[in-house]
Amino acid sequence: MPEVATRELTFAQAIREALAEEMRRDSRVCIFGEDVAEAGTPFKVLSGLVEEFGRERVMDTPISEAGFTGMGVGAAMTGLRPVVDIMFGDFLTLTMDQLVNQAAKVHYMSGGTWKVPMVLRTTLGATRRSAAQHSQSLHAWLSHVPGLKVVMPSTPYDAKGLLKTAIRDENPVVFFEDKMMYKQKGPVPEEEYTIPFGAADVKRKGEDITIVATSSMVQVALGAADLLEKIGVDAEVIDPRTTWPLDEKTLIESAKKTSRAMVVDEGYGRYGVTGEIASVIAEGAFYNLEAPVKRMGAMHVPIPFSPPLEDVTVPTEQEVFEAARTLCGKG
Amino acid sequence: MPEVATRELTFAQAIREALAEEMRRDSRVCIFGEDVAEAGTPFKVLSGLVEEFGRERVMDTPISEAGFTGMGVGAAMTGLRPVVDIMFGDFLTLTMDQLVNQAAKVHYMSGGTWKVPMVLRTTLGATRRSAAQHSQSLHAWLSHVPGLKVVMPSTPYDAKGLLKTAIRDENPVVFFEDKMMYKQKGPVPEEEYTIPFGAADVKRKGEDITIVATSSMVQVALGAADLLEKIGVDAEVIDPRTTWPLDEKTLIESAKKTSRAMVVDEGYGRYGVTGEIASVIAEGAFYNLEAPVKRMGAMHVPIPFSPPLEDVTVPTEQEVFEAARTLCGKG
Amino acid sequence: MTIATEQSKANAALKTEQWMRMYRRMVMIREFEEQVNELYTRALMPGLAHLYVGEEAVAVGICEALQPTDYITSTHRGHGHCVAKGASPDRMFAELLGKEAGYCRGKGGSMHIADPATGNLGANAIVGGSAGIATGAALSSKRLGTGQVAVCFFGEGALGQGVLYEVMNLAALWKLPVIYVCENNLYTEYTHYSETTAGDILARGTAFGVHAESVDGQDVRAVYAAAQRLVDGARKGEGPAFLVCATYRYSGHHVGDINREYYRSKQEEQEWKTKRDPIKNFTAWLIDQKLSDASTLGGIQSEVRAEMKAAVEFAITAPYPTAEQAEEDVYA
Amino acid sequence: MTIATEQSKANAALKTEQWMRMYRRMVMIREFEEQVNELYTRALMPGLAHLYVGEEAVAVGICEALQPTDYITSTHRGHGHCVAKGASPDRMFAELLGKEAGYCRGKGGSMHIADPATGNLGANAIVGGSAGIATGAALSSKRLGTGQVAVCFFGEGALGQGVLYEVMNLAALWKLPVIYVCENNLYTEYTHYSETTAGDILARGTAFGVHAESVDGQDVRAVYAAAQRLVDGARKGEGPAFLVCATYRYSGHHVGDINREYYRSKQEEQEWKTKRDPIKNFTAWLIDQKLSDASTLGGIQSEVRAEMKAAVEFAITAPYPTAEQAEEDVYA
Ligand SMILES: Cc1ncc(C[n+]2csc(CCOP(=O)(O)OP(=O)(O)O)c2C)c(N)n1
Ligand SMILES: Cc1ncc(C[n+]2csc(CCOP(=O)(O)OP(=O)(O)O)c2C)c(N)n1
Ligand SMILES: [Mg+2]
Ligand SMILES: [Mg+2]
Repeated sequence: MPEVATRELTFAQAIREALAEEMRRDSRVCIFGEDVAEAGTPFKVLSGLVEEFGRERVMDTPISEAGFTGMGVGAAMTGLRPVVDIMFGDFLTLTMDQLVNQAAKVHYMSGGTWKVPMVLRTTLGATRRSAAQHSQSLHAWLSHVPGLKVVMPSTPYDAKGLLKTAIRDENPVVFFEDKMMYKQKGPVPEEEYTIPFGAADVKRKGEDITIVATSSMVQVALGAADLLEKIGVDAEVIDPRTTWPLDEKTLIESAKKTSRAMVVDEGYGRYGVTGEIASVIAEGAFYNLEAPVKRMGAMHVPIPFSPPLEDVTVPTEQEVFEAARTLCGKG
Repeated sequence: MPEVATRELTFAQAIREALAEEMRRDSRVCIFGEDVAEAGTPFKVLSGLVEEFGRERVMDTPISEAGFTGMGVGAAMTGLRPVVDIMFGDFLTLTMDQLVNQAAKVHYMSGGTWKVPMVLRTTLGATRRSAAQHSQSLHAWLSHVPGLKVVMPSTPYDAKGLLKTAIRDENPVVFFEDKMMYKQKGPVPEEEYTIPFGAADVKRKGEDITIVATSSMVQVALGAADLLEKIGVDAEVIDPRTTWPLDEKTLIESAKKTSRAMVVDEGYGRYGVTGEIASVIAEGAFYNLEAPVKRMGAMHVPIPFSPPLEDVTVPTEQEVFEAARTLCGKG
Repeated sequence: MTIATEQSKANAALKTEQWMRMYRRMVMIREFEEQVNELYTRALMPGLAHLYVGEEAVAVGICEALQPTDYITSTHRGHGHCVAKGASPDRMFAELLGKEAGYCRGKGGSMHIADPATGNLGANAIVGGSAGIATGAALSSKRLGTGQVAVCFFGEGALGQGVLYEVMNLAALWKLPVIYVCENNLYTEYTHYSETTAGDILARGTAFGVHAESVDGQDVRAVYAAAQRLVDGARKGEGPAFLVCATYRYSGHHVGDINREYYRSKQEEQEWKTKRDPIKNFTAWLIDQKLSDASTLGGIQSEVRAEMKAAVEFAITAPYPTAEQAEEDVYA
Repeated sequence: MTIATEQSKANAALKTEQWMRMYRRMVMIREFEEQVNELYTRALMPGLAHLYVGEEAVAVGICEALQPTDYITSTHRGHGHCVAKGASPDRMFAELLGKEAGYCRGKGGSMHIADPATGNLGANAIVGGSAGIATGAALSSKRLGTGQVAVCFFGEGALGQGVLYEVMNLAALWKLPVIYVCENNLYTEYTHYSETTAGDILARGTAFGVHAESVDGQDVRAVYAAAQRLVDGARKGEGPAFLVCATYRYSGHHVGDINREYYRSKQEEQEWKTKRDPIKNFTAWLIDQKLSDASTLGGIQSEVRAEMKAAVEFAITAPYPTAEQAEEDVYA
């Protein structure tokens, strides 16, 4: 992080500030989605925006995820810079045609003539006691789709800088916010800044093991790193920040250095993000690895409601710690 | 394959025979989708079924993929065994909510009380000059979702046996057919048979390298194996047949034996099936592998229309051959 | 006394019994929700819940017209539908608290209660998400010749979801026995429905070939009468229907939605509560018609309250599932 | 001669010019498709194509009412829309053959022709897939105050897709300048629309607050008149409209759909071709009104045919893109 004057903001405040700044900067930026105006979304992330920018730029929609996402595509092609709000990541299921068959492909199919500078903001993450249809982390699907960019901030600082970059990007960007993180605080510079896509961030330097973690799992990994330190294991924690573009180099170089790697992501462990990143590392650092790359993701079950069940479906600090310890032969 | 009387059937005929047999066996089995009745689908896979089973059991629907997939879920819960037809795999985008938030989760969310014995048949595969919205292979998405089973036959024999198993399964099953394979012929027993899920099939035994290939890529891998034989490399070609459940054991044992492995799949190479399978092998056979597991999937671009462009987006025999040769240090 | 009079007397008794059952069910729903709110304020409930208070006449009026084997699908605001279809409160509370004794072994929670024994195909937390399921159940009924009817409950917010029109069209084409019951409580979360709903709601049924009508959702007798007619028609093979019920939720969108003035006035809430309360008005009618009296009805209320308290107690003391159960029930 | 007469004479000349332009455009579409079919039969075209023959009056009548800067979205059966909006045939043919000179550098093919220069947001191979895009373009127009109108072309098959109703509702709520043009050619692939469409088509607009009307899609003057009125209204801020055009495709669903008897009779095809051909009938009218004569019109036809042949030649000899281009244009 650059050495500048900072304040503590929550994750939600950082998002809001990014939106407000971009809306002031560029009158084409507008927001639409369900209960985004006066309600400011159920998570209150957008509170205050409609008061500043008016209902012409912060627009409540009906419960029509496919419809208004499609409108986002058309609006983006024709001069607006829409930020589409999909309340829960689980509802991406309803927007897949618009996102994947339309937004992601327009530029390519038109031979590069039309562009879709649209941002779709949505959430991920479990442990909110919301059960199987309000707890999924479906970013792997979008990362699989050429034409989309996929952003997964893990701190208020990253959230703000990455969202500003997303809004300025000429392509459709899917921006995932961990809903359990909205109240988490962190330093954010007073001055304007942006963060480039495809640049992983080393959240903690270390020599003994590389832990790649995304979004909600970054704090978990950092917590595990603290526990590891106590048993003399110096973990490096890396946050790719964008799953696409993916900063393969930073991940591979770290794994080469430490010779051991884990990947922790809140999406399902199977056919998801951990498989891709583990493969990239296993291939790129093959001759340096002392042990197989360890993957940890959500348990391969729909997320259950009951707290004692839900809690075992998502990787925890303790589990990451133990897996890392085993990987380092200290278990 | 068991030693019994066989005939040569096309892939399409094998599918049709499986459906006809199951519909005769169980009057609850019914089919619905667009142009499935008299037209027998644009691929003519279902020709003749409406004549035998009538319009009560082979039902033409409007162009409402989400709607009739949802109806499949409800019908399956309440006593029918629907086989839902989604013409092109690209249209899965429209059914994701019904498949993922409903079909896949009903059994779990209801604590095991309701079941969804539904089959969704659809297609995958490029090189048909159909451009970006009619050429995708999106099976990775479904493989990522707990509660679904995902089947990817590569021969008429497998297609028939696996489809019969799918129809008898008590869970939602997504069944992917490579549309370029419908006219391919192969031996199919006269006698009834089924093929269990989660049992990989060794399509070719070999000692020097393991090539895991799915669906459309199995023939490509077998072709590459023939080329490899000519340069003295004895390739083992394994077809997992179902990506979920996945027969990890067979894949890992083969890789342990050969010490080299490749994964070839027509889905996008990024965040897809190859990442998962490569990770499973890299982890399971870590101490036996002489080289990193090589992955080959579709190029990370929307599928282009123009033949010389489209042809380079999908792995070919020659490319698989060359990659395998390099992996074996013979390149 | 002629046989005819005897018959009509018996009918009247039966009818009274039915009114009293409907009364009890409405009170059950209200008391149930009362307890839910308390569980929330006492921080005993994981997550949130969407209360059905104020809308009791809809669920009860509709379900009274159904057979136990008939199907329903429900919503995020689903407790009322479950109770009206005959679910038992103790297992419902257990589910809300994530206990193993719950209807879904704790896996579903408030928004996913399902119960094959009462034909409840499940509540759904995707707005409009159960339209396909209900229509598919009607398809089964028709193909298997079982005579069952399926009722799809949804809030007027679901009118925004295209899938609803896709399946209405199909239900009309295939003449399926399904009733789409729209609970128009005026709000979708924090937005008045007039801001999200253009055109004419009833026409959204008829445009797709589905017979449509509206009813005062606060009048349980009117809802029941309409439901009976439509359910009978569907059972006879006349095809689907769309019933729009004008109603109101007294509480917030969910238990945590306390400050509501930015989207609706206290006065509006007050008016519905005082003038259009479904239980109050039904009580007055029962007494007016001499079908019951204040003390009997009060007695029922106390009984139900005690029953609910006991059910909550049961749920609170019931054990959680064990962690290993997380991996069960993924596949049948 | 008074000034008024002079004015009206000038107007008449202008009007005649316009009719002739519409005639030429219709002929262009027909001749274009003729060539497409030939390319297919000569095995020169990769993949398939969906011919617009028989429906020319719809695209031409609508697009005549549009400004070059107005937007359209198109379908899998999109050649007619592109030509009517002003695309040049040589680059269209090049696209159909996958050549670099094509509108999409060969990446889109028949089903994805797009062209910013003529406001063509692109054809779409997902049935109903462009409804959101067109409506979003109308949102841009309204917010940016550009006065542009967006036209969303789709076949009646798209009436099965829920997303259409989602965006119609939004367009009505936000009073967006978008015209939904339904080309009802009676068939969705191989199924008559009556088997897939319940209720009333026009009501599917009005139910969502969208003004709806229907027109004879074989009569280019009627289509143009309706389009002019609706486009004007939209441009003035009166909100969206839904126009259903009764039309017919002469050929198969795609070039390979040759044996069609199992879903429609030769007699039906013959009747449309002889009695309701849009070009034939418009030709007769032009001659009858003395706005043109047979030889002039025949001359245009020959001219257009030669133009199309030259365009095909251009496309056939144009180079393919190089393999490396496959990786270009994924991101802007
Ligand atoms: C597809 C989808 N979009 C958004 C939501 C979030 N959400 C939950 S309830 C609700 C409002 C529903 O309003 P309505 O259908 O009128 O039901 P009510 O709450 O009034 O009973 C919304 C937007 C959701 N659950 N599902
Ligand atoms: C979502 C979707 N479902 C199915 C198809 C396959 N398909 C292509 S064209 C077509 C029929 C379309 O009929 P209609 O909209 O009436 O247009 P027409 O072909 O008659 O011009 C179908 C089903 C598709 N392209 N997209
Ligand atoms: Mg409501
Ligand atoms: Mg049509």
